[in-house]
Amino acid sequence: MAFIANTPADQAEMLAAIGVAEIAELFADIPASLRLTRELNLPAPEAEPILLKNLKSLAARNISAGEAVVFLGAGTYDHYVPSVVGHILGRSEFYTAYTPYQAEISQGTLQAIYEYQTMICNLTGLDVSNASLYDGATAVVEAVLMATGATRRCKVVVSAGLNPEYRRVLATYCDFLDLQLVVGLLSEGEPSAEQLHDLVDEQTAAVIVQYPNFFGQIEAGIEQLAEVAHAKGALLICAANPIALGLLKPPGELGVDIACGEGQALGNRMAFGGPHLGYLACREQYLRRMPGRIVGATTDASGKRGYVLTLQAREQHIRRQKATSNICSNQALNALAATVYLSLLGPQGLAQVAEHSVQKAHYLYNQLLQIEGISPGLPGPFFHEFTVRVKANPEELFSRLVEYGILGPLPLARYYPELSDLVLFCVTEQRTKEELDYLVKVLGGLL
Amino acid sequence: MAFIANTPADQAEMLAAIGVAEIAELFADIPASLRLTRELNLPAPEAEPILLKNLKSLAARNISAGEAVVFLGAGTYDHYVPSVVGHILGRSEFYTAYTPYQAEISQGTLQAIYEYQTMICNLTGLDVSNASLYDGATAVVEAVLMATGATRRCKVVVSAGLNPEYRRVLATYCDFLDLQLVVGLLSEGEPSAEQLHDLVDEQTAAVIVQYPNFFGQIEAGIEQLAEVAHAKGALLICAANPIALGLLKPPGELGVDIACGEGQALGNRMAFGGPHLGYLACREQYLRRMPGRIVGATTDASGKRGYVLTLQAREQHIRRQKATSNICSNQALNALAATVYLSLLGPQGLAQVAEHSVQKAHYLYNQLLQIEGISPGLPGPFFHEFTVRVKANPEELFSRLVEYGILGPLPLARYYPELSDLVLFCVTEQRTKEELDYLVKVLGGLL
Amino acid sequence: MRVNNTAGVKPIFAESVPGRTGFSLPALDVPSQPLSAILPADLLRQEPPVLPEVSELGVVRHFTRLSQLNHSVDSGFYPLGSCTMKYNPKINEDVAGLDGFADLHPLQPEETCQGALQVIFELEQYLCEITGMDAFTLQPAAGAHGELTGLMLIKAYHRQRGEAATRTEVIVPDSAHGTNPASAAMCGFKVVEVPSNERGNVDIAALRRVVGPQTAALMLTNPNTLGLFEENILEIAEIVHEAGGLLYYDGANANAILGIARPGDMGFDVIHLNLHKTFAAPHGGGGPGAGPVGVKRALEPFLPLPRVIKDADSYRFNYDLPQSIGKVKGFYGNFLVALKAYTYIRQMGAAGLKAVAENAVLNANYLLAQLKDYFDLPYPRRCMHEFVLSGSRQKANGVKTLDMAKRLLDFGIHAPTIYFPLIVEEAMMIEPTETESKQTLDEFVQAMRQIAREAEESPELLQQAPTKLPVSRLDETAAARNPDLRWRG
Amino acid sequence: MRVNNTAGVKPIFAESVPGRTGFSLPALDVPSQPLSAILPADLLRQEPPVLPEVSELGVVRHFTRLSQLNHSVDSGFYPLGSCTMKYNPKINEDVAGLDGFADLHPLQPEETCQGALQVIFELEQYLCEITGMDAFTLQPAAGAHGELTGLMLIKAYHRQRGEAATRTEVIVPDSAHGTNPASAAMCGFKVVEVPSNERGNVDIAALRRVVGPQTAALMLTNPNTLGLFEENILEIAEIVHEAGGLLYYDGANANAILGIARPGDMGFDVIHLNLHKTFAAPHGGGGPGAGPVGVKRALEPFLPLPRVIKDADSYRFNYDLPQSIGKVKGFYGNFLVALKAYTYIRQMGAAGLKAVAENAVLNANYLLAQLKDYFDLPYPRRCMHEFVLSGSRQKANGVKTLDMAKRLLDFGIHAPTIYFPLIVEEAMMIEPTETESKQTLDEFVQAMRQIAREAEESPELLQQAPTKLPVSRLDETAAARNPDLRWRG
Ligand SMILES: Cc1ncc(COP(=O)(O)O)c(C=O)c1O
Ligand SMILES: Cc1ncc(COP(=O)(O)O)c(C=O)c1O
Repeated sequence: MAFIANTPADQAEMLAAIGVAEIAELFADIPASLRLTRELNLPAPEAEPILLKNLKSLAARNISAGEAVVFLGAGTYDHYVPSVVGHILGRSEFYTAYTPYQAEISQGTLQAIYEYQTMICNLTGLDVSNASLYDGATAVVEAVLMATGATRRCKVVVSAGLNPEYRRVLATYCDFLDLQLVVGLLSEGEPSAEQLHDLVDEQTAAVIVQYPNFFGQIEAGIEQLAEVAHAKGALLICAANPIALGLLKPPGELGVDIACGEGQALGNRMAFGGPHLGYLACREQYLRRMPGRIVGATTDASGKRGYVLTLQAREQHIRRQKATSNICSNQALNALAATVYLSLLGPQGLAQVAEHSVQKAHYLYNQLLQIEGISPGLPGPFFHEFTVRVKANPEELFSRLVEYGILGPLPLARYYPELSDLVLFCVTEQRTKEELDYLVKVLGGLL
Repeated sequence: MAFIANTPADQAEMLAAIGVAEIAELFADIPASLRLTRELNLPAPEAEPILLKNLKSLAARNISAGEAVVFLGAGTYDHYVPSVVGHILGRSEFYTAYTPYQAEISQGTLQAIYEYQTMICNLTGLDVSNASLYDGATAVVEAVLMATGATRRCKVVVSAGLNPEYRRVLATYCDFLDLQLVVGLLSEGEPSAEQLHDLVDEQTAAVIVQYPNFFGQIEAGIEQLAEVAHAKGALLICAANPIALGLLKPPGELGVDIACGEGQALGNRMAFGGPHLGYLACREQYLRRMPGRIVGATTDASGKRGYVLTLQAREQHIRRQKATSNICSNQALNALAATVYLSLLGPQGLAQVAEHSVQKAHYLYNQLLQIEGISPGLPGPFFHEFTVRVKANPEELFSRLVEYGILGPLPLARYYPELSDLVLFCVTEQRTKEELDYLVKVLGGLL
Repeated sequence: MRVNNTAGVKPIFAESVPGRTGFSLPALDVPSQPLSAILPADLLRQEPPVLPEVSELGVVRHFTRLSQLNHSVDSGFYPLGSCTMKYNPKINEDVAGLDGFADLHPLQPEETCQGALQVIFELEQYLCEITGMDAFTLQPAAGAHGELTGLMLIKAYHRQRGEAATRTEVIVPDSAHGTNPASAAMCGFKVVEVPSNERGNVDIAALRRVVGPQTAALMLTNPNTLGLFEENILEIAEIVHEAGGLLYYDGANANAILGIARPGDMGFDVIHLNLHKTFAAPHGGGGPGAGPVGVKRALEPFLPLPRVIKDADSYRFNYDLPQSIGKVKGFYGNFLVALKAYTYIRQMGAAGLKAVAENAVLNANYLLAQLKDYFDLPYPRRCMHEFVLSGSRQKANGVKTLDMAKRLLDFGIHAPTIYFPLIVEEAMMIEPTETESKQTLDEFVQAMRQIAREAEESPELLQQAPTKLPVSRLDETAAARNPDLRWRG
Repeated sequence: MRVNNTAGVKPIFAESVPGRTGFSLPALDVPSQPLSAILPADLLRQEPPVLPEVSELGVVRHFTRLSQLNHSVDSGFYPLGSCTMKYNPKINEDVAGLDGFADLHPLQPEETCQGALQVIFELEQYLCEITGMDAFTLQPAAGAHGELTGLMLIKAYHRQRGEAATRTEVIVPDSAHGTNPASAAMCGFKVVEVPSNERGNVDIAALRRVVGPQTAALMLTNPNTLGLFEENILEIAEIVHEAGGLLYYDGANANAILGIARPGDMGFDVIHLNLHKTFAAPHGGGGPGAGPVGVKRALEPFLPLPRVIKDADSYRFNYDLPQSIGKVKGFYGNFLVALKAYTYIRQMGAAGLKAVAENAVLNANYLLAQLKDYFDLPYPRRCMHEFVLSGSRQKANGVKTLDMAKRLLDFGIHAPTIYFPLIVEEAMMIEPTETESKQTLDEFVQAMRQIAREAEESPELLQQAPTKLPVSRLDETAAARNPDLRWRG
């Protein structure tokens, strides 16, 4: 068997060394009544050549981004992943290593994380970053837990413009962790001072906004919100799109205390939703409340620079029930993808990817509005996603467009029943003018 | 620019250090009349994302083995290439290295070649192997040159059963190197003693046979041929299919002096014909006539085992016009694929791949003969290729079958005008019974 | 290759040169507008973010060199207990890299992702059969995430029965992994620790003492983190169930029992598996993992949404699950990790999985037999897929387990898990996995015996280890005292 | 990772254990017959071939470890003169790995491989434009193979003119690469060497002396292997052409002139290119390469068959070429290597290729400027993409160029090409390529200057080098004296 090294002769020698007659004896501690007396009922084993064939045909039952024109975004983005990213991730010294517990033999992973942390800090304008979390949604949850811990309060005020997928996850956690979730704010323009004061009170641990928000809007007033929140002793949490941070002011400059969110857009394939990575950065003062791994630089016995996992006293394997979080495995390889991606692009490349996405989104928006049957959706400036109102059933449209090789736009009623005639378009730098014009033509015919 | 590291600032500093004002000055030695005053007329540069898209669509204009059922062989075989092979070849320490001139910093490549040489010797039953040649055809040429050099004769007798692709290449070389090529022998059964004596004379440097031959036949009489050849002072060269050597007696045991041929079947993708690898092994006495690189084991200053390129005095960079061959770059990475492949399979795996291919070929042969319109081709035992006679125009059949997703069988008239109603089928271990039965059904309908 | 004198790899920021890049985009092919006309001017960055400016070769070389500073399964033995560092088949990587899986948007229409839905549906079924559970969710991203999800399910169950307010305690053995108490606390439970007895099992008497109407659940790893099978599992299940509590199974050690025994049959109500351990998905230097959660029928209604269901020949998502706890992660979990596990199970089949457990246990017992005379063995029993030695004997000579771990690195072997479980002094937890050969195990035995000898004869050799790696022993205390967590140039 | 004390990697045969395997096949699904019934019994093997028996992990680990013993472009600077060890873009590997290219049978119907034929057709066109030639063949597998092919074409040309019998000599400068005379000899020509003058150019007077009616061709590398542009190329072309000979261009150094000048314009009649040098295809640790040959119109009829031609919108092979020399390699050359070059050219475009030459030459001249005071410079001229230093100054102190080369390895830098060209005593031929940054060049300069210093101050350091690699200096003499060319257990 290719994956099991022992031959019958090896087994015999080893059994002799152990002093038992057969392997079954090694399982003697398992009560007899529990020992399976039948084979598991699983499909017959498939040798690699057949297995690969079968899995290729399963894959062929999906329509991948390369086979269609994708206008879906909503938190998972069809940005180009440079070839180099896959080649580096394919180095088995990275992907077949465990968490770098033994620092001296894991400097590759550790230094890469240190570089990742630096990039996340520089992008968000905040002081410290961890080594990654499961995804954008759970990163928001962890940010909330930092805030509730820091403030010892349990009310959380969330913008309706926060990705509903994140809000759903947050709702689950709040439910079980006895936190109070209030959804309100923004999404239809700037909130008034009163509205803010009504929502954010002395029980509020945190206010959460998204930047740009789920609808693609770049909301004004984050700084103002920070002031209100801080005045009430609450923290401001911002789920920011890291690609947008190539062009937009970093959350740290807007008064945000914790920036967090989904890092998929940075060099990770869409992968049907995962694995991706949650990132989280915060002001120095909250460092010891951060969940997850953190890497720090240090020196070895001879004074040479090196890296280690640090501040582990926050973590579950040391602190157990008093840990800042239960997270153990994270999304290290996805964070490596983000690190390689940002290294390739540099500041200019990132700004370009952001700008091309923005320009193309605006081109499409303008073209779409020429179509009878399409009218503006939510107001205000937007990044690379936008909403429009369609004179058609959005779900039916969604299905019809598949026939034309088009995936999207997303019917918003799925998440916002009240926005039943709105759809959400996303345009990344990958969409060509030809594709955009094609979409406009097809939609013109359908509406 | 992603592949050019110098920034304008770097360039300025470097020009200053050199003491010139601009790059153009560095080209001053090129006569002005030769300096291009226009841009090359090439397609506009394509950034990676577009480039990849375009090349994927070019690839999609081909029908690959995975999308069709392949019955083509004739020297290039659709054997399964285990996943591990690609992963090892994808390690950039292997593929971005040059020929291992500096042994101490190239032990990986050197040891792998040493292991390759050992495997080739063990497969062929011969004493020494080189590090690879360009392909099967040129390996046969090089073997002939060894023989003409060793015998100082210039007549070469070739079996008509030697792959015509090899024979064509050999013919070109013989033409320009003033060697006399005689095609005859075998292919329609064992030659008589007289026939042999007629063909092989005192001018004969070498006799070349293929094992199994181009038609898939396993010719009897190689040992007898060796005797005749040796009696006349000629060498016997055998182009053997290395997969077949998992089951068949090694050429070395049949009296062959030089075994050579195509190694593609060992873990190399079909690749539209290349890059593949030519292998070559011979009796010890011809070692110093071998073309190409050879790796030998040695020790370092502290007595530790290590590997170096050796016997370089045969080679062009030392011997120049007196070298055994002009070959410099070879097919090292393809030889590495073969080494990884054979390491994964081991003797049993190789025998299994061979046996499955043989069994499936025989199953198909028997099924085909049930079809009205198909009758036996050339006689005698065969390996995983065989000929049959079809009541149809083979070229038309070849084209028609494409519509059914079937590639092959090969019309033999392409190479043997006299065999105008014969076609050549190849069946590897990859073909399933379902595919074989499908072919039989389709052919039954067409004939 | 790494040359011994290498002065480390500079942080990539230190390799940066203004204006250099490793990437280029196609030219913008739509009419463009000034950014200030479409984006709020006051929200535009004043300064570009500080990111490295490096050529493509620069990036490739930097990360290639970094990779060369790592130990990994592919480069050497990795007997890190509890982590199941088995070989990760290459074919799994190929499958997960197919565009038809890797380039799917999670929100694309169901009819355009039937292959992916089928993988999810079938993998859940396989995991049910392997574990004896009734239903699975693939949503949790890792083991700890699975634990938290499982505890939410347990809470939901108690809520439904109106007992949530009273059942506030989760019992955790003292040998448990840190994530167990952490997850319980995170989910709002009080953690009650139960001690182990001298055989390394849960102390039944102690368990009886802490169990009661306040008990929400007992979390158990079986085999436990000592590598020992909980012999009294049936009795334990009875005790907890009788008190109205549920049994949670931490599946990190499921490699030992594949095809041999099933947590579902042992009485566990909720379990998680670590696909990145038992099912051969690589660990990625820290992740991604996947921690699917399985439940008995009674808890199925609470599973996270959506679930994949099969209608005739097609698959779809079901979001209509009124009792569901909701979502615990975006979308459907770490899909590509699940895909690797799926591929693995299809390749192994039932007989293959059983052989995994058998050989994992055989390898561990072989190592135990070869090492038990050289180190203290706190629980002198047959082990399952891993076992725990104590370094107390060596400690007496001034050599800590940490020193021995560091010395092992010099042999090109990863250290075992150390100082865990907490109940063993100077613990070394050794898990060879089934993919290692007897020859590799023998080399490890030699190294460990040599280290035992060195601990007696030349303790300073160990205290100064490692000496043959790119860096010598790193100062963790200094790192924590003066955190340097990002490059500042 | 490689640990310093690693005792080397055992030959894989030494890791073999009977019965172990790293592969499994699906069960045979057709009725099977005894092998002896279908294969000639007397030709069946008595003994299976000795091949390693290793698990999949065993194989992966073995070759992963071997890889770690290699230097490579991806891990460090590789200034190996004449070899153009530039960065190999990763996208090229991806493209060459596409099933639609890699899984094509060379004999499949033309209508099923239009994409591949288009690549061949267009690449030939691009190469014509880049070099100023009229037609190309992609069939030769490497540079040397291209030379031989080119010489066959030249012979065919002279044959057609009835001069083959008299034109029996090929002139080769003394600076030429060994493949040039070897190829000429292999093709049945007499090799006549022409010396270089004090500027490193062909000595024109000497050339005139050896040229004549017996001259079949002159083979020239330009820039030559001294890294110098042959200033009198137009005069040389005239001399040779006037004598009725042809001009052959060894394109190994074409990286220096991309988009700047073209061999076709210089008067060359036949050329080869090394796609694995100039066009960024990786060298694979020794190959595969590709050595396409380009010719002027007069020689086109002789090109190897088949050629790809375009009919309206489709491509097909043309085998109907009565004057063709025939085939020089199976099928159509190293197709996937050609595909990488195609991808590279499409990504670079005209401006990109010109920038390649400019920066390659800039980098070389920069290094030359930084090093010329530390080593002897036999030809004190501006260089092109590479240059040759002499170690004679150091030799005087007992330090050979070989010692300096070995010492360089200790810095994690590959040595330059040494002892070539033969006309420079203790030669070191340095080619940085355009993909290296000034920072890397500066590190190299530092290392070289330190070595120059060490050569004066502590020659033994160099004579004993390398000391920081997995092996110290290997005994090549012993290897050649007692050849050990295979593992015998
Ligand atoms: C026993 C045990 N439980 C839980 C976990 C947590 O799993 P994960 O790291 O996937 O969150 C681990 C991982 O180390 C473990 O060993
Ligand atoms: C100048 C020169 N000519 C010819 C060759 C031969 O090329 P190849 O190795 O591809 O056969 C080389 C390669 O080293 C070379 O440098």
